Amino acid sequence: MIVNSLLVLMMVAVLSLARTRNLFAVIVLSGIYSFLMATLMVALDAVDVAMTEAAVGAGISTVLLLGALHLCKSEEARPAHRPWLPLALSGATAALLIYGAMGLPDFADPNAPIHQHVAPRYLQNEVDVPNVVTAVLASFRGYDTLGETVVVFTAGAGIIALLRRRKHKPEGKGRDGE
Amino acid sequence: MSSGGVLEHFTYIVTVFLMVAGLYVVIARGNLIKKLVGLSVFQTSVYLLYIAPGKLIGGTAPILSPHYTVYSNPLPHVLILTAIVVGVATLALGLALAVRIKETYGSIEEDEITAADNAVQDAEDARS
Amino acid sequence: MNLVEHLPALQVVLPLLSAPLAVLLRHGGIAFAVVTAGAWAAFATAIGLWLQVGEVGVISYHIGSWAPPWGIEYRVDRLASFVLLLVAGTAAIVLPWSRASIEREIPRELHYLYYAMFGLCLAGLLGITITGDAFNIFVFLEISSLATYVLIALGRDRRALTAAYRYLIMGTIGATFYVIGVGFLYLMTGTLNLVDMAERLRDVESSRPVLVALAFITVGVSLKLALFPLHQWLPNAYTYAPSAVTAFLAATATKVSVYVLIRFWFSVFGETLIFERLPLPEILLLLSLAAMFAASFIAIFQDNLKRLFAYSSVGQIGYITLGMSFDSVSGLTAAIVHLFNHGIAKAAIFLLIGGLVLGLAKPGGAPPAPTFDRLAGLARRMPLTCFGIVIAGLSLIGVPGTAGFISKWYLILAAMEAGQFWLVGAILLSSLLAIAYVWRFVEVAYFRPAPEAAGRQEASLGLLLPAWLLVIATLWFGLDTSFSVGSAAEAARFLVKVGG
Amino acid sequence: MENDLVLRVVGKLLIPFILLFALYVQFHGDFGPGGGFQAGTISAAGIVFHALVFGLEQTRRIVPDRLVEAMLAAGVLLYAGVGVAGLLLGGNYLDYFVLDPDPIHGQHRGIFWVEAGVHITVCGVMLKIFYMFASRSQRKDDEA
Repeated sequence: MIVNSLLVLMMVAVLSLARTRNLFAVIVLSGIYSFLMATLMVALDAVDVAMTEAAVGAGISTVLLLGALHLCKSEEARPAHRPWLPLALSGATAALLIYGAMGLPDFADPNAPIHQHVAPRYLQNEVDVPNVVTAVLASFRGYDTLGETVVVFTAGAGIIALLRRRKHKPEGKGRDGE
Repeated sequence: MSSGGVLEHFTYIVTVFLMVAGLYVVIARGNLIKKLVGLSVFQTSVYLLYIAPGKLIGGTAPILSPHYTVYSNPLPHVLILTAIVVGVATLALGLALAVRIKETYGSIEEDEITAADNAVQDAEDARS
Repeated sequence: MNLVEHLPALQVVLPLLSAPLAVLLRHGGIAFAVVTAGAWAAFATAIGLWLQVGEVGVISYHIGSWAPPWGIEYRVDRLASFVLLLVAGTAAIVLPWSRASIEREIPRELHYLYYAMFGLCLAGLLGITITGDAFNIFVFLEISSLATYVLIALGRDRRALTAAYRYLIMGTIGATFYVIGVGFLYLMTGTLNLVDMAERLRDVESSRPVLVALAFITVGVSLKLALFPLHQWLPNAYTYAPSAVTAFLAATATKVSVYVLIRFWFSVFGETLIFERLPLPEILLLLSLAAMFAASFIAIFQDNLKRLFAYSSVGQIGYITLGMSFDSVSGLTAAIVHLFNHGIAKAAIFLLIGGLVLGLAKPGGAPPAPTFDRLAGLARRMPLTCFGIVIAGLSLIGVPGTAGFISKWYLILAAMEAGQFWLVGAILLSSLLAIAYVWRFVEVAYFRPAPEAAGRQEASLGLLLPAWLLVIATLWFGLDTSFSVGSAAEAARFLVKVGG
Repeated sequence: MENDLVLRVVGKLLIPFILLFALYVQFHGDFGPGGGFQAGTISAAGIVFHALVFGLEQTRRIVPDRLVEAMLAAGVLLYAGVGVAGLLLGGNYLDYFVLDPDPIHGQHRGIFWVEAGVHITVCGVMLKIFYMFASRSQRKDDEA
């Protein structure tokens, strides 16, 4: 029941986010959306994910977006034309997804493949770390986490490359080097 | 394998709705920051696709303890933790690009940027 | 520690380590040395792996000593080792070349970051190729993608920023589609290991979630490989990125995505699903033809040489996917061999264009865009550069004696084998378009008078040598095909089980 | 905000607790929710809080840009280095079993160090992004 009401709230948040043109409101709504998602994750037993989503989705992302908005000072312009093509593409994507989702194992079915295969071994506590998520994250699939750390590093170094003050001004009005 | 009823699949249907709403904002909107918000909603919604099926009725969070026997599946949690981090890294980089675009073009509206680029292109063509 | 045993791990870890070292040391020259050393080490490792696969067959490496499917597996077969060789080899040649060119294209204080990003992009691409885990592909895809966005945005023109932003949006949509697809597969099989997944998929092969997973993975990867009409990010990205970045990306990034698609279609989903139950080959055939004709046609009318060859890349990718659509050993051989041949020819062309724009620049000034009005009579000023572009261009056309001819030859064989003789005509006809765009360059550079009487002013040896190495490779692989076709055919035989 | 006495006092008192909480989240990750990523975010948040209360320049003196950029790289090097240690000790890459004569203990040791690596990189990146955005907006406000 909690899950369903959270889902409804999230739909409301996303709908108003899509309709609002005030970017500050959009960012706040996306923060609320992430926070609802984090709450939902708790209800779904994913406490580590909930904690990260609250810190990252509701926290860092919102701060980053607000910072960028401060630097850009912008209001969304009114769209010049009716977005028929995006609507059609999104509709097709939705239809395809629902077609596929209807064939998925039932919600919380203990006989679903994901509960029968691979995961049971993780729950046997081979590395003697009670939080299984930590054990899988850092040991069994530690290489993914190395990759994840490298992704963060790439973003950090990339932002330095993009935002560091240049000593001389490299870009003019769209010329290429006259 | 599945009873296929709409109510049993409420979670999936909402997940699909959230994903597609995010996707729609990305491809339909012209403001660079709004697009990135949409992208982040799109990515965030995918988490549900992984996490929701991992839940077991009567299960608990996968932190082992002598008091429980049924645990929800930890593997999707691990994957999504990685996905969250990748998502925020992409968002940060996208925002840095948006800031630079604002500084060089004076706008973050796609239509205005395209117009500016086309004007430059026309000038180049006229010269050649 | 037995080094040979750990080659799969070293393949990715060595270039991966070079990037943080470059950032830590913060010095352009040292960063150059470290990252280049990483790339060469990766190239040496790739050669080692290629030889090892020949001896022992498929190599499986368990990271963290956790057996698959619980841990992450590195898996090297003939196809993977072939692509690894292409990626690492291109990096090993482009990196030394880029030293001189970024001097003029990128502010000095950002050089070390450029090298770090290059190392990350390389490590990401190698990681995608070598891994046997569906989610690990996503993680390394994002490493290479994020690094690529930054590398493109380092271009001097402000349009590089918008190109990078658009690529970021489309690339992330593609990656998210891929994650959705993998999610469906995971929910149906409970595993992420590709081999395990392929086995367990047999029970649920044509269930609805699997079909949807196939659709999402195909569309997501097609976005990254710039399959027509999902190529919109590519022309601007290639045009405005720094020259070295364009050369490296053109030879590797789209090729690795093709590799991922081949891997999923042939190794995971299996041919029965792809080729017998679904109209996928027909769709791919149509899109390939559209790419071969439409993109090559657009290329003819470009005024910027870099953009011209960017559109040509979209067209050439059409030949690769055309080969995939046949479901035969010869078709797949053609696809894989063209992936390789086109990669080296395009890297050569973009490197030479990079040297050419540096030659056009005023002393100490920034290199201008290579628009045709600036290229008139250039062959007299830079004969070796222009001649190299012509030879690599001949390979794009498919003239006998060049590597491009070999790919087209196998493509035509595959078409005849499939009984589709009209396709032979289509392939030849589309080559005429390639003649047209290569001719535009020849006409301007060789037959138009130069605006001012300038003497010979060839690019420096450091710029010419790596580029000509690739030009000679396109000629070499046009004559001696034992390595290129040999590897491709072996890979194709391994992948195609039912077809011809 | 930099001149508000109450804020400065509260800040001085609170920041050590934020950093302590980060360490708790880091080391409690074996037993409850948490780990290097979340802890790295929290310690970055603590330092950002310092910058908000005492001013960016003050914070930059305590945690200079050079250090932050070194942190970006150091975390990745530490993580990847644990993998190399596994290689040198005769295991596969990222094999923690060989890090200690007792394999389970080796696992714990490996997890400890890689989580530390994640913490350092994440904290460094968050801080660096904050510095870059904040110094840009300062300059922008000056110009305006």
